[in-house]
Amino acid sequence: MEGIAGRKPALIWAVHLSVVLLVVLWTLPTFGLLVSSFRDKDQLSVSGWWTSLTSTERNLVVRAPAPDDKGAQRQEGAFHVITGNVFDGGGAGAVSAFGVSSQDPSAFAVGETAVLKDGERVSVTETGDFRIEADQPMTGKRGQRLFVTVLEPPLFTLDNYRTVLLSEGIGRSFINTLTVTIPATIIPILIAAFAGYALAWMRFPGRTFLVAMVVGLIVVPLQMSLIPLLRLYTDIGIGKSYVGIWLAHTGFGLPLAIYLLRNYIKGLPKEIIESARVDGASDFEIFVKIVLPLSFPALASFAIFQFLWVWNDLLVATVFLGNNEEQLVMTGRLRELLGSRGGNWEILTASAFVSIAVPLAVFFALQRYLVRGLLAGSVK
Amino acid sequence: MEQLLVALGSMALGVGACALYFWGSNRLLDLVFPARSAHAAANIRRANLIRPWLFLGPAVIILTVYLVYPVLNSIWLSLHGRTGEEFVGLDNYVWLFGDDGFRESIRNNLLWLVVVPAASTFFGLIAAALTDRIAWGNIAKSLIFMPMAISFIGASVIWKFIYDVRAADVEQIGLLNAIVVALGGAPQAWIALPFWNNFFLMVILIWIQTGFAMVILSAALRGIPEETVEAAVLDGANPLQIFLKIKVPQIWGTIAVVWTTITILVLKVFDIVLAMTNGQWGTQVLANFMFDWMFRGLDFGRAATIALVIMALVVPIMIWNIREAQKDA
Amino acid sequence: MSSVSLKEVGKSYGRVEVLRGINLEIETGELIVFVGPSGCGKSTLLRMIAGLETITAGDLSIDDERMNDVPPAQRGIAMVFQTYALYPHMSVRDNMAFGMKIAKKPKAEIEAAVSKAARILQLEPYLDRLPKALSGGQRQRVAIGRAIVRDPKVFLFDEPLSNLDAALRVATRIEIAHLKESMPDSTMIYVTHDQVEAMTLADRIVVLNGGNIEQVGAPLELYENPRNVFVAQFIGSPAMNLLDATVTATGTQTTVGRADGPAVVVPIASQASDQARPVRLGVRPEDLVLTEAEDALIEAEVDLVEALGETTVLYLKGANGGAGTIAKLPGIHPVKKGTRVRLKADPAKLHLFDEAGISFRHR
Amino acid sequence: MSSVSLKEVGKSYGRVEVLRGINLEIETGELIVFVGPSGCGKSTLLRMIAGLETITAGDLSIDDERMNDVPPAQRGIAMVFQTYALYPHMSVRDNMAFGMKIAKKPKAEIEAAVSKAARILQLEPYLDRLPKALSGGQRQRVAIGRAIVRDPKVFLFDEPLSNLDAALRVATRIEIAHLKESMPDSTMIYVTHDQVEAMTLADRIVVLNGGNIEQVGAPLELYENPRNVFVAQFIGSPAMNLLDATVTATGTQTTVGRADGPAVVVPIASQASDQARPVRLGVRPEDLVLTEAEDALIEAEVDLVEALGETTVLYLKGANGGAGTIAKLPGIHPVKKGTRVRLKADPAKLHLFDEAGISFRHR
Amino acid sequence: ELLFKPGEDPRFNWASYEELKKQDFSGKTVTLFGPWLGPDKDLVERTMAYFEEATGIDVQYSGSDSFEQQIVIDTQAGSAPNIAIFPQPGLARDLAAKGFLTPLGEETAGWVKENYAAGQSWVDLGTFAGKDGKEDLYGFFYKADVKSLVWYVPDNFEDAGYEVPTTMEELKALTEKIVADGGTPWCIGLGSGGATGWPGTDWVEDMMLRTQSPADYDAWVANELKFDDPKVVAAIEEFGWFANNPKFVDTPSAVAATDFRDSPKGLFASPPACYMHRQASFIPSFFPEGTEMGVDADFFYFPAYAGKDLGQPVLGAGTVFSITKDSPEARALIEFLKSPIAHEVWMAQSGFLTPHKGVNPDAYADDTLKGLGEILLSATTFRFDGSDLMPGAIGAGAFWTGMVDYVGGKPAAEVGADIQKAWDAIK
Ligand SMILES: Nc1ncnc2c1ncn2[C@@H]1O[C@H](COP(=O)(O)OP(=O)(O)OP(=O)(O)O)[C@@H](O)[C@H]1O
Ligand SMILES: Nc1ncnc2c1ncn2[C@@H]1O[C@H](COP(=O)(O)OP(=O)(O)OP(=O)(O)O)[C@@H](O)[C@H]1O
Ligand SMILES: [Mg+2]
Ligand SMILES: [Mg+2]
Repeated sequence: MEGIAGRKPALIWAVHLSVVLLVVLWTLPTFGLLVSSFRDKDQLSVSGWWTSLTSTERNLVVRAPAPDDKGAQRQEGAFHVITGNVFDGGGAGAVSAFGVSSQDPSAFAVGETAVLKDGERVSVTETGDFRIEADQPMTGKRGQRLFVTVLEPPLFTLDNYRTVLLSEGIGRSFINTLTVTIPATIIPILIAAFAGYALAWMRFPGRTFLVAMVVGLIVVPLQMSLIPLLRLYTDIGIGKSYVGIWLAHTGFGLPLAIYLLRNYIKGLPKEIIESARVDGASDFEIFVKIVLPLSFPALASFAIFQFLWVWNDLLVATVFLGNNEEQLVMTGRLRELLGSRGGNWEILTASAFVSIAVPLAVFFALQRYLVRGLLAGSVK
Repeated sequence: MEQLLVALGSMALGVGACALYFWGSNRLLDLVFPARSAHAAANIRRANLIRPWLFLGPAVIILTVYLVYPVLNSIWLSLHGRTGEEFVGLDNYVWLFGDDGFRESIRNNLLWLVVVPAASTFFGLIAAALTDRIAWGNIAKSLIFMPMAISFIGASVIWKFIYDVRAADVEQIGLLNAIVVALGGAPQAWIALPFWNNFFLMVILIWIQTGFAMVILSAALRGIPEETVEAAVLDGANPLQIFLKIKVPQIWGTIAVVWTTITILVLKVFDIVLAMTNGQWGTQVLANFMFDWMFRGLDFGRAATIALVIMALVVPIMIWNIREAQKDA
Repeated sequence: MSSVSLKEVGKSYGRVEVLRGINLEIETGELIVFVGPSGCGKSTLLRMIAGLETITAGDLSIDDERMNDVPPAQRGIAMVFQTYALYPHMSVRDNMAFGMKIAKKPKAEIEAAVSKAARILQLEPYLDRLPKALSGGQRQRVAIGRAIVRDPKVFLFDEPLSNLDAALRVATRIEIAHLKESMPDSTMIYVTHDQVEAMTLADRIVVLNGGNIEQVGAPLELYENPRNVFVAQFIGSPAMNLLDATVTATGTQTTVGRADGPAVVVPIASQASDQARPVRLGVRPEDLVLTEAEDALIEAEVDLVEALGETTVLYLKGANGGAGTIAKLPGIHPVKKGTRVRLKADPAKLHLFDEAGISFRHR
Repeated sequence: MSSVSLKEVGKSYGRVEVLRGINLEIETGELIVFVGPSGCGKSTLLRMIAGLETITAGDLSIDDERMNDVPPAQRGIAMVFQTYALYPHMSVRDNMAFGMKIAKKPKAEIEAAVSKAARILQLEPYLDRLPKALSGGQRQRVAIGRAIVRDPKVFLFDEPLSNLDAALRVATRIEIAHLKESMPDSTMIYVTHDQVEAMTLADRIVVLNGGNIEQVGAPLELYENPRNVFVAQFIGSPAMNLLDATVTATGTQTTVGRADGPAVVVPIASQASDQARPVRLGVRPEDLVLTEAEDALIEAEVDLVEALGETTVLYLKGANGGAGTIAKLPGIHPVKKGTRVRLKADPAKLHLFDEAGISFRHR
Repeated sequence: ELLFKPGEDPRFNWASYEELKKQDFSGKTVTLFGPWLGPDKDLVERTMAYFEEATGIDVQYSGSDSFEQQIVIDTQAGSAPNIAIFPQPGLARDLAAKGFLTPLGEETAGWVKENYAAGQSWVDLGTFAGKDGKEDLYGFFYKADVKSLVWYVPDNFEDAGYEVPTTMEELKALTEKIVADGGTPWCIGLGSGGATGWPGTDWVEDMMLRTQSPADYDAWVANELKFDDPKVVAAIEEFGWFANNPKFVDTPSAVAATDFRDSPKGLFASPPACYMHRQASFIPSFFPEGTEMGVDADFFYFPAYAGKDLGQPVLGAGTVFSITKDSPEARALIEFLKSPIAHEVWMAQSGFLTPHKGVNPDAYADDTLKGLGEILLSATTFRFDGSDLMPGAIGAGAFWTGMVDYVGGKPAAEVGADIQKAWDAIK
C-alpha cells in the first residue's frame, strides 16, 4: 500500500494534520487539567490554564494591620506610621498601581501618595512595601484596605498534590481500593473464563438458552440490584464486607465477561482442543493448560475494562462497603475531598488526576492486548 | 504495613477461594468417577454430564442472584406503590407515560442514543482510518484512547473546566468561553443552554467512547484484505472512495458491534448527567431519572418501572445480539 | 501393534446420514489411506476412530476390544491434524511431552521418548522453539513427533500435508514413507484427497464416496482394475476417458460398437445377456498413443495442447460439442491446435463399465 | 494491444535490493509467465508494473510511454489477484462494474461491458450473487471478469490459481488459455510458481531467481535447452538429476568421465580449454529407462518406489550416502525396494553444465 | 484529646457533663451516619468526644456526600447505622413512613418543647407519621441554621457610602442605587452539582414569609396552598425581581450554573463583583481563606417589608438526629444531645447555632455567631426551610428544577404550575 505510484504528498500532509487535530482535540481537556493541577490556586481560579506561562495581572485586596493592634503603629518623628508589605500573606510580583477604595482600585500609580478622607497618606512601592502615615495616632479595629494591581509571575506548585496525597487516610483508601479492585477483577475473569469455556466447547442441554441469557443480562442497569442485594447480604450475614463487594462487582461484570470470553474461546482452533483431548487431557486440564494461556489477550483486555470500571466505581463501593474510615475507597475519599471543598478547583484538579493515574498506568501496560482480545470471535 | 498484609491476605483469600472451588470440585468429580478404573467409560460419561455445571455453576448462581433476581424483583416492584406493598397494577406505567420528566428523558435519551453512538463510531472510524496511515499512529491512538481510563466523575471535572463560565467582564477560565470571548462573542453558560446543553453533555461521552470505537475499528480495518484495496486502486478509486465504498462496507459487522456496545452504555450511564446537571436545564435522561425516583422520590415502584423501560429500549438490540450469538452456537 | 475393525459403522448428524454401513478390517502394521472427494466423510470416519465423534451405528474395535464408548485418550491412538494443531504457547519439547505429562509419566521416561522422536524427525535443534518460529514442514514434523511420543497402537493422519507447498509436500511425503518403514508394527490410517499421496503411501486404499466405501485395495489394483466408474475416474490424472458404446458380441472377449468410431474388441469376458447392452469404454489418457491407422480408437480435432516437455497433453474436441477426450503423450510432440489426430490404445488396457458404472471385470 | 518494456528496472526496500537490472520486452498479444522460487521477486515485479509498488530504479514503459510515476488506474492495466480480492459486499455485477462506475461511464456502456464479460466467463447466472455464495473457481472467474470489463492494455495475473484445488486448477487453467485465444491482442503477464501452469500457458517464460532473470524463452526451449543448472532443475518435476563428471575429451562431441560410472559421450561441442574441467552431467528422470546393459549410465539400489500406475518413480540411493537420483518410468514396473537397477538415457537428451552452472550449449 | 478541658472554662455547663458520667456503657459502640465531611466532620467528632469520654461508648461517625442515597439503601437493606443525621426532615419523614425510624418518645418531645425556643414548632417539625400512621416524634433537631441573611463587605459599603438596609423597601432601593452607581448589587449562584437549584428555593421561601402570612407559608409547605396559587407565584416573582434582572446580578446568564460555593467570592473581588449575597449561616466556610468575620465580611438580616405587617420572619433549617437502629447507646446519645454541654462545645468552635434556651450564649466562638444565635432565638416568626419539608420529589426535585427553569427565563406562573403538577403526580 505504501508504495503506490503517483501518490500526492499533499494528501499525506492532510492526513498528518487531521490526526494532529484529532489528537489535540482529544487530549486538550486532560492536558488542561494536568496543567491546572500544578498551578497556584489563586491564579487557577482567575485565569485560564492556557495563560499559565505568562504573567497574570491580578487585583489584590490587602488589609493593613489594624491601628488598634498592638505594635502595629509606630511613631516616626511627627508621624504615626503603619508599614508592611502587600505580599506578607503570600504571593509575589510587581505592583503597578494601587487604590484605597473599592470604588477605584487602581487610582494611583506606584510611588504616588493617596490621601484619605481623614488625612492619612498612603503610598505603595513596586515591591509591595506600603506605608500609611498620619499626623495623629490612628484608631480603629479594622486595618486600612489596600487595593493593588499586581503583575504576578506564573506560579507552579506541588501543593495541590501534597494536599490531596497527604490528606488523612488516602494511603489507607488506596489499599482499600486495591483490596477491592484486584479480586473484583480476577474473580469475574476466572468465573467467566470457566463459564465461557463450558459454553463454547462443552456439550450439555440448555447451552443455547444460557448463552442467550448471558447476552440479555448485559443490559440490566445495576441500580436495580443494589437494594435487593444489600438486603440479601444483611440477611445472610455478609453485610458490608470485601466479600460482598467482590461478589457484587463480579455479578455486574460477569455477563459482558462471559460474552467476550466465550466468543474468544470459541474462536480457538478446534483441532488444538481435540488434540489435547487425544493427548488425554480432561476438560479441566484442557482449560487450565491450553485455553487459559491461549486466551491471555482476551483475559487482559477484559481485565482492563473490569479494572477501570471497578477502580472508577463509586456507587457500588459506597453501597456495599460503607463509608467509615476503615473501608473508604479512593473514589469515595476524593469525593469527600470534593464534597467538602466544592469550590476549590485546585483540589478538584489534583484529585481528579490522582484518580486517573493508576487506571492510565494499567491501561498503557495492557493496551496491546486490547484489540486482539476484544475483537476475536465477536466479529466474523 | 499491617493493613497491607491484611489486604494482601484477603485478596489472596478471595481469589484463592475462587480458584480452589474450580480445582477442588473437579478433583472431587474425578475421585467420585475415576477415569482409570473398571467402569472408565461409564464414569467418564457420567462425569461429563456433571462437569459443565461445575464450570458454569458459579456463573449461573451469580448471574441469577445479581441480575435475574433483581430484574424479577423490579417487575414485581413496578406493579406496586411507593412502599412496595400495595398492589397498584399498571398505575406506575400510566403515570410514567403521562409524566413530563419521563417525556423529557425519553426525548433526550433518544437523542443520546442517536448522537453518541453515531458520533463516537464516526470519530472512531475517522481516527482509526487516519492513524493507520501514519508512522506515529500508535502514539496518536494511545492519546485518543486515554479518556477511556478516566472515570465519569473525573471526566466531569475535566469538562467543567471546559464549560466554566464567568461574568463577561472578568477573564474566562473555561476554555470554550475563552475561545468565544476571544472571537468577540459573549460568554455562555453552556450547560444551561436549553436543548444544546444536551449536546454539550453528549460530547463528554463521545470524547470518552471514541477511543474505544477507534481501537476496535482500527483492528477491523487492518483485517480488511489488502488486495481488495489494491484492486480498488487499480479500478481508479480515490482514497475517499476506497474508504467509503470498499473499506467501510467490509467492516459493517464490527461497526454494528461497536455501535451496540456504546448504545448499551449510553442507556446505563447516568454519572455524567448526574455530575454535570443532575437533569436540570432539560437534560434529564432515563438512568438519572430512575436514580432520582429511587433516592429522591423514594418511590421504588416508579424507579423500577423506569428501569424496565430502559431495559425495554435495549430489547431490539438484545434480540439482535442473541441471534448473532446463536448463529455460531 | 494393533488391528482396527469397523463393523457396519454409520454416522448421522441429526437426520443427515453422513456415513453408512462401513465395514473395514485394518491389520496390524498396515498403512491404510482414505481417499475421496471433499465432503465424502473421510475426516468424519477418522474422527470416529479417534473418538472425537460419537459413533451412531455399528461397532468399532481396536485389538478386538469394542471402543465405541472409550474416550479418545484411552484408545491408544494418536492423531495428526491438517492444521498441525500445535499448542502455540508451548515449546516443541513441551508440545511433544504434553500427553505424557498429563498421564503423569516419570520425567526420565518423557525425556527419553521426546528425544527419540526428535531424533527420528530431525527436530533436535528446534526443541526449545515455539511453533510460530518453525516453518510449515517443521511444524508438521512436530505434530507427527507428538504422535510418535505417545507410542500409540494406531496413528491417524488427517490430510497432514495439505497445508504445505508442493515441494515440501513431496519431501514430507517421503519422510512419512520412511517413518512407516521404521515402525513396521504401527497401524496407520491416513486421510487425503490427493491421489498421488494415496498411491505412493498406501498399503491399501479405501475409496470413499457419499458416505460409502467404493473400493478397497492396493494402489495399483485400483489403478489397473477399478471396480466402477467412480474409482476409475478418481484414480489417475487426468481422469480416465469414457466412451459410449454398445455391446455387439459377447464371450471371453467382448466386442463393442460405437456411434463415433470403429468397433473395438476388448479382452474382457461378458455374458450373452450383455448383448446390446449400452456400456462405457474406459481408456486412460496415458494409455493413448498417436497412430496413423485408419481404424484408430479416437479421431478428433485438437482443442488445446499443453506441452510440458516430459509429456504433452492433448485436449480433443468431442463429437457434436460433447465432452472431449484427453490424451497424455510422453515426451514432446509437435502437434498443433486445430489439427486432427488419431489415437489408439492397447486393448488390454481398456476398461468396460455397465450402465450402473460397475466394471465388467468385477462382476 | 500493447507492449511493455522494462529497462534496468530495480527495486529496493530500504537497503534490501529485491530486484536488480531487469530488462524485458513484452510484445503486444504475448502471454508472459514469471516463474521462480518463492521470494524471488515475481510478485514485486508484477506489482511494479501495476503501479502498486514504486519503481526505485530503471524505466517502465507501456506502449513506449514512461509509466514510472503514473498512478495505477491510469496505466491501462488490470490485475487478477491470488486471493481474488473481490469486494465482498458487492454483487458479482457490482464487482465487475465498480471500476467503470468510478470512472463515471454511462450506465448502458457499463451494462454492456459487464454482460459481455459475464458471457465470456459463463457467469450470467451468478451476476446478482455475493462473492461468498460462489465457489473458488467462480470467484476467480469473477476476478478475471472484473479485469476484462476494464478493457485493459495489459492483464496482470498474480498466481490466480493457487487458491484452487487440483481439479479446479486444471479447469481454470484451460479457461485462461481459451480466454487468451479469444483476445489475441491483449498482453498478459502471469505470475506463478507452478511450472505446469507456466509451461502450458506461456508464450514465453521468464525464470526469476534471487532478483535476477535467469532465462527468458518459450516453454519447450527452457525444458530442452536450459541455460543453467537453476533453470534445468526448476523446470521439470522431479528435478533434473545432476551427476558429477570431468571432461576427458573435447570437440564437437564431449566425453566425460565419472567416478561412479562409465564414461559418457555427449553430443555437445566443447573447446580444448575445457579439457579436465569438472562438469555436471544433467539427465531428466523421465529420460531414464531401465536397461540390462553393463555400461548403464546409472546403477544403484532402489530406496523407494512410488507406483502411480501411469508412471513409476524410483528413488535411487546415491553412492556413499550422497544425493540419489530419481527415475520416472512410464507405466507400471514391478521393481522392489532394495534391488539394484541399471538405467540408461539417450545421449542427445543429456545436458552438460560447467562449474558456474552454465550449460555448454549456451556458451 | 478533649478540646476544652472539663471543668476549666466557666462558659461551659460542666455540671451537665458530670451528669453524663453516671451512665456506664464501656465497650459499647454507636454508629452515626450523616452528611458532614471534612471540617464539619472534625467538629462533630470533637463534640462527640465528650460523650465518649463520659460514657465509654465508642461513637463511630461516618459521613458521605451521597448521604441521601446511602441512608435509603442502608435502611431498606437493613444495614442501617444506629443514628442517622438528616440534613433535612423531608427524607426522615419518608423513612419514618416506611417504618425505618424509631420514635423518640413522649419524654423527649416534652423536653424539646420545654427547652427549645419556639419549642412546639421544633416538636412539630420532628413529628412524623410512622408506618402505622401514628404520629410520633422521630427527629431531634440539633444544629440549626439561619437562612434569612445577607452577607456583605462592610468596607465596600463604607467606600461607596451605602447603609445597611433595614427594610425590604430600603434593600430594593439600595439595589437600584448600586446599579445607578455603576456597580452590581448581587451575587447569586444556584449551582450545587446534583442539587442545583436549592439556593433559589431559599429565596422563594424567604419571599413567601415576607409577602404572605405564616399560615399561608404553612399551607404552602403542606400543599394546601397550591404552587400555582397567585400568592406563591408572586413570591417567585419577588425572587425574580432580584435574580432575573440582568443589571442586578453578577453573571446574569449563569445564575443557575454558578456554584453556590463560588458565588460569594464576588464580594471579595477587587473591584467588587457584587455588594451583597443572600445565603444561610453556613456560607462563611466558603469565603476566601483568611476572611475575618466581622472585619472582612459581615451579615445583616434579610429585611422584611415595612409596608406589610408580617413582623421579622426568620427562615431556618436544622439537622435532624433520628434513631435508625435502636439500642440503649443510641438512646444515650440522644440524651447527650439534650445536655447543654453538647451544644456549648460545638458553639465554641464554629458553624453551630442552637435554639436551646438553656445554653450559655457566651459560649459562641465569635460575635457573628452570637448575633446569628440571637436572630434565631428572637425571631418573631420562625419557619423551617419549606423545601426541606416538602416530599423529596418536590423539595429536592421539582422545586429545584423549577428554580433553574425560572432563572432560565420560564415565567413564574408556568414554573409554579409545573411544580404543582409534579406534586399532584406523587399522590
Ligand atoms: N457437525 C456436522 N453437522 C452436520 N453435518 C456435518 C457435520 N460435520 C460434518 N458434516 C457433514 O459430513 C460430511 C462429511 O464431512 P467430512 O468432514 O468427513 O468430509 P471430508 O471427506 O473429510 O471432506 P474434506 O476432504 O473436505 O475434508 C460433509 O458433507 C459435511 O457437510
Ligand atoms: N515491504 C517489503 N519490505 C522488505 N522486503 C520485502 C517487502 N515486500 C517483499 N519483500 C521481499 O521481496 C522479496 C520478493 O518478494 P515477492 O513477494 O515479490 O516474492 P514472490 O516471488 O512473489 O514470492 P511468492 O512466490 O512467495 O509469492 C522477498 O524476499 C520478500 O521478502
Ligand atoms: Mg508472490
Ligand atoms: Mg430550601
